[in-house]
Amino acid sequence: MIFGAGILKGMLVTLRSFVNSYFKKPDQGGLFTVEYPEKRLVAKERFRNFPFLVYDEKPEDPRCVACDICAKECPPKCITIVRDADAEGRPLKKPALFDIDLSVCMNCGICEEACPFDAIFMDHEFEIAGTERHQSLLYHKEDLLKSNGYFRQIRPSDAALIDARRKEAEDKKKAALKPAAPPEKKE
Amino acid sequence: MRTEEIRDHLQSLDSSLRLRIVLESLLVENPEDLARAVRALKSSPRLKIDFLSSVTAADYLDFLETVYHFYSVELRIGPVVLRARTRRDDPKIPSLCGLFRSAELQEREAYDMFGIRFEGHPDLRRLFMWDNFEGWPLRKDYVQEDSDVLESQDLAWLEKNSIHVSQELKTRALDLQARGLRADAQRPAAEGPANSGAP
Amino acid sequence: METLFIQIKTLLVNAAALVLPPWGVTLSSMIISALAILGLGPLIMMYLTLMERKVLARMQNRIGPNRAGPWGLLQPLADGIKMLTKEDIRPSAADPLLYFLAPILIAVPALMVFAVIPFGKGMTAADLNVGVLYFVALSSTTTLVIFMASWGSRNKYSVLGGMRSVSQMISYEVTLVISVVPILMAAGSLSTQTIVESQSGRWYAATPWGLLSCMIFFICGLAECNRSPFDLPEAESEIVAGYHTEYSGMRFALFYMAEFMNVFSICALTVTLFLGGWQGPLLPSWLWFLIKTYLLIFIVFWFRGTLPRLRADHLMGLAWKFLLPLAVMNIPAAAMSHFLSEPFSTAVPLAILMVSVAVLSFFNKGYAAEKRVYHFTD
Amino acid sequence: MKNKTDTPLTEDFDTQTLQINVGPQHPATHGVFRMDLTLDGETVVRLKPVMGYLHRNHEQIAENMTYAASMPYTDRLDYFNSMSNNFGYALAVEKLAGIEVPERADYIRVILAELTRIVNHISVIGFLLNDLGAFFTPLTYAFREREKILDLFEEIAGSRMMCNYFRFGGVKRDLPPGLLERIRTMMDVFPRFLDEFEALLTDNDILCLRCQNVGVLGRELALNAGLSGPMLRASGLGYDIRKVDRYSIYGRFDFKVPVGSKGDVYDRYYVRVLEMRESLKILDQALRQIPSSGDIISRKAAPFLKAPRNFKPPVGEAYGRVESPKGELGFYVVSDGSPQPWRYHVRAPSLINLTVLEDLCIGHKLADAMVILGSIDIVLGEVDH
Amino acid sequence: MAKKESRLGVILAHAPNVSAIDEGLKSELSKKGVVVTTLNHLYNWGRSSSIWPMQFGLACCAIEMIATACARYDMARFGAELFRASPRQSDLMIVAGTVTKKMAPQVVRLYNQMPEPKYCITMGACAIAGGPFIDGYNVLRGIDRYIPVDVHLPGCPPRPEALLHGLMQLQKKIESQEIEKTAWYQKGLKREYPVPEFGPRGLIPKFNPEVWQPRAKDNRKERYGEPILIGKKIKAPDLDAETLRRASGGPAK
Repeated sequence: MIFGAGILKGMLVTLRSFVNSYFKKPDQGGLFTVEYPEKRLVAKERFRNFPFLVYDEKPEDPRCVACDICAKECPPKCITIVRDADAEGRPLKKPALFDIDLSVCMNCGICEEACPFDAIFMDHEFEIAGTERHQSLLYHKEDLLKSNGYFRQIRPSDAALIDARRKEAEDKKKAALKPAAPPEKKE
Repeated sequence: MRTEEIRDHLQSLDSSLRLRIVLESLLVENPEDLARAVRALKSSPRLKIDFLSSVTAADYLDFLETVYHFYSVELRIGPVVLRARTRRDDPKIPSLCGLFRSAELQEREAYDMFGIRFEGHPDLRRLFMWDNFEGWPLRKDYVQEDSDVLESQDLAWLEKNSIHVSQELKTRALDLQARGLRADAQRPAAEGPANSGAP
Repeated sequence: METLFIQIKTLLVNAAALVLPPWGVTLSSMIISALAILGLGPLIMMYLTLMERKVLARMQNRIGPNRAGPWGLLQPLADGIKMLTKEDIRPSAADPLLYFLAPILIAVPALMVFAVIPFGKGMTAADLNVGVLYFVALSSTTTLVIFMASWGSRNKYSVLGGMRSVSQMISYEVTLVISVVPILMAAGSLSTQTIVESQSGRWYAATPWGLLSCMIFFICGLAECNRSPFDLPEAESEIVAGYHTEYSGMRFALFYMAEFMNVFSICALTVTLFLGGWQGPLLPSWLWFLIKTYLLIFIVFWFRGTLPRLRADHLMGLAWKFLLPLAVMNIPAAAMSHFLSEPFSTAVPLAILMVSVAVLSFFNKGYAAEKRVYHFTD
Repeated sequence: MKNKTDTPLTEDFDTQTLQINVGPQHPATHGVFRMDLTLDGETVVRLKPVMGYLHRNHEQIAENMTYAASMPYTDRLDYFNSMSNNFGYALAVEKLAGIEVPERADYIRVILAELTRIVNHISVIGFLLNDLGAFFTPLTYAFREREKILDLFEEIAGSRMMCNYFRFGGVKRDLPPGLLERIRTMMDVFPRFLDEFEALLTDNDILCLRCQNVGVLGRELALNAGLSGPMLRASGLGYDIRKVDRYSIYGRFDFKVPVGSKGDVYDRYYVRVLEMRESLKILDQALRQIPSSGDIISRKAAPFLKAPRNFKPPVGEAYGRVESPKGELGFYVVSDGSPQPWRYHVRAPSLINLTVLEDLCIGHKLADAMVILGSIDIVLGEVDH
Repeated sequence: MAKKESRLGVILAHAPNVSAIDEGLKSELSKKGVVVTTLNHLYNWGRSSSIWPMQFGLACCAIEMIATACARYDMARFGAELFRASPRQSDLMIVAGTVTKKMAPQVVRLYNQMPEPKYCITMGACAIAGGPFIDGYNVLRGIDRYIPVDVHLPGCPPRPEALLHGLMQLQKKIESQEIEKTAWYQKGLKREYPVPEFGPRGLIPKFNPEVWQPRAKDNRKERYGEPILIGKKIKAPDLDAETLRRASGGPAK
């Protein structure tokens, strides 16, 4: 028979799901929808969208030392870094220009992996749709810099690890510096 | 089976085949013999090759090369790798379509990307690019266009559709035309992306 | 409550009688009914779209439209505004006359069939004595219009859709008509109002032949109004949007509207013919009618939410090789039940029908699903 | 229902064939695939696939990048199963550079690859039903389950679809704590869902009518045309690279390879359902066997995690293949000793599975052509690379 | 009220041609124009809460688009789940995925086939600017070279929530429009965009200068040129020599 048991069985499934959507909880077959602008899914800690730069105290003092490694490793080459220089033209260990072209970035997270200074991380922010692309999607240093506190907030366990590591390194450095006690180092 | 054994086995089946071992593969020295070599593989009772997995080509600057990966599904042997080399200026390789249908699309792909003509292929057209596309994009000397600079044919087209073009773009296009150049993609600047290529 | 709408109408007609001559009163009575239908049709359509979207959403574990107005109730209005303000494109290759006429012509019969639907006790706009025939006749014109639309748009997908629709509708038309015959025989009338009244004791769907008739009628009705699983003429995954591929804006909205009005009228007629129409205890008659109709409409949406589409040749096979002979066999079965007394009046038709189903199933074995055995290797 | 080829009416009437163009924008072509169809009535008499509408120059781009930088691009090949693609590429490069993979990393890889297989098969069935005309319901159910697995992926790798998680010699990071339990919970629920899904579909008469004996593919043709994966297995050949090559640690698991008998659309559908159940078995074993700690990347390759630019495999070539959910996914890499591969080629199962499309469709109705295409399971990113 | 109604009549009659409404009348209207505002509001509300996208996916992002329409994110809540297969019935084109040069003419054609008012969202980096595939010879660097785009939605691929956010941005944009000023009711406005043709190396023209102009300063290009190195490597690997070396057990290079 053509309209046989199989069809009825299938129709029961959809009917059950129709009824459940009114009476059951999401994990038991009820409505599965998360009503986005009002409710949100809990962000996963490792979620990566676009990169941002971390600074410790002041935005003028980012962790980034403009070493250009991330720019070189970036698969689609969406990062542009220009190293800052002091008044006499000697290069400083910080970026004068740090641009990320979000219209090219592929969210791969390789910059974060490659960065030896824990300066660049992947952000959770995804609401960046705009009506224009040439300006608003080219993120400059100012748009990218975010505090370590923010980083701790979005990725608590990673931040704890990194902070501990940095502290250890700093302590070591201090310990190494102390015996020699050199006067202020140049640069 | 090791590559040497396969070579000896094949040569015992068809003594006129000239095969040379390159890495773990067998180079068919005369590309004309390719189909014969494959037929020998197919008919060999010890190998029973019945599955052509991958057909691809590569550009080695002095010559073009096609690489074939064969398997035997029945005996679970593989891969048996064959390769054949051909001249760069007039690349010709016999097609394997008659023996393995799986070569159909892959040979078209290799033709599209490298311009190798597979002789005997029933429908050798470009697979991915459009028909009047020029050049073989995966060859190492392919130069692509600079897509931000208009050229004279673009100007003509825009004029035909009565689209306004700013003077700056126009002068640039006409300048290129006057110098007889195409708007090629820029080579990396002096500093270059740090991947500086082979020594 | 029972006579709410009738009273309103009487009130209006009486008011008209104060100022108008007798023929004017008749005319105004007709106009009032017509206006009610004209208002009702689009309203029904608009809320059916919302209902469909909501029901499907719920079946798919979603919420469905809920941002336009409370619970999304204004969604159809938003769609309407948008449709009205959309650009009206006429493809340059299209046949202007056919292209322009089709959407209008498709809406007309869809609205006109509402005239014979008994919405409640004494609530038929025009209680024609050939009501059922009128319905069948009008709904079959849709075929022509759809073909006009498809031919007029000069689009290959449209033509394919139009062809499918013609073949499908013609085959199902025959079966549809024949499946109604037993009811007409039992009721002895073509008037919808009479048919409903004759079911005061027992619904026709409660008899074996009536149930079968009802199922055949409903299935054919689905095929008539191109609903899933018979939505071949507009099969999205095959021929883009079928006959209305080239229509945009309000013209498309008219097709859309006609489809939903057809769904409503098919369900309404199924209720009228087989499910006792407006008959029911306690609640007012029109409410009963609406409840039954909307339950059937829910089933239509339920089908859409569950079933894949049939293929053209299966569709024809189903109609000609199975439903049609069955509908024909149903006529003698119904006659038997008329001439025999209990318990034979139930048993004999039942036996006839079961035998015919068995025989037909045997001849249509090819349509049955194969049982497959899968083995595993290492 | 046997597909009787109707005697053509062409002899008596002056009829014409109708040439239609399906795609590149068409709801049933799964992206931007195009079919050049000639119809006699509604029967397909000629079908020419046209592709390249998503030719994104994957190979050219990969030849200009470091080996590691291609990894995120492989995600975008077959964008349903980024993990399997990663797996194939990682295998090829590991072969090229002679890198071993630590045990825990191998288990993680297998777990993720099998999860990907489930994601892929469930979505494919959803899309197939969409082609059959079911209005999104099976697809929505499939995507509901897919979301649950994608949540796991996001937790592990940071992205829902483009995981970029495998590295040469291991994986990028260790699993977050508690993840294995969550996979376990998912696995406990999934069979119930699969039963429900099957109740909706497997016995559905319309589905059987539409799928059985449609697009029958014989063993010989399937083998000769280089088909692989569920397509090949539905045609009756139990060839599964996981069993044949026993790559990674697949040799350690006890699982079976489901084989179809007829090679029609229905078999292709059902083989996928069965494969999902087998994947669950592998997952179950892997979750029980996985070492609770250990390296996740080999010592030899660990330094390159931070500096992909220094990764220079020796001159040579390698061909790594895996059983991706679509079939045999192979990566052919030639190294010239520099950080970028000299030649990088993808043996895309979707592309090669399309070889037989015309053979399968001829003589069937237009509606069947869409279903057959749906059952082949192509992803345009991979077809066109 | 009667007066206002007649005003409404005037406005409707002239709405297609904005120039017919002079500034004075406009300011007068804005003072009195309750009806106009309501009409505007209604018009915008209707359009923004019933955006029917075209069922049109190009690549990876299309899967996220489908995910957005499915249960977890449910685009239907915004009245936007009716994916129409025919461009004639859709309002919104979501360019979800890489637009290749081979595909670009079709995309432009599809956009032309849509009836006004129509909108375009570029979803994902590839559709915006070519994204990760920007250097490919067959990849179009952004669909906005040929057609105007309303909302750019970066990400690779953007999360489904991001698409919903993009949709809300579009709704905001629609709600800020005024019926008298909307482009599609103005006379003589070109809203049909010429379809590019295939040339020997790419599309002709490379872009439509009326819609798009190259960036004045392109850091990426200045810094890296076109990071495509084909042709830069000058020495091919010598597999024969490598074979010999391996056979003889010689040292690796």
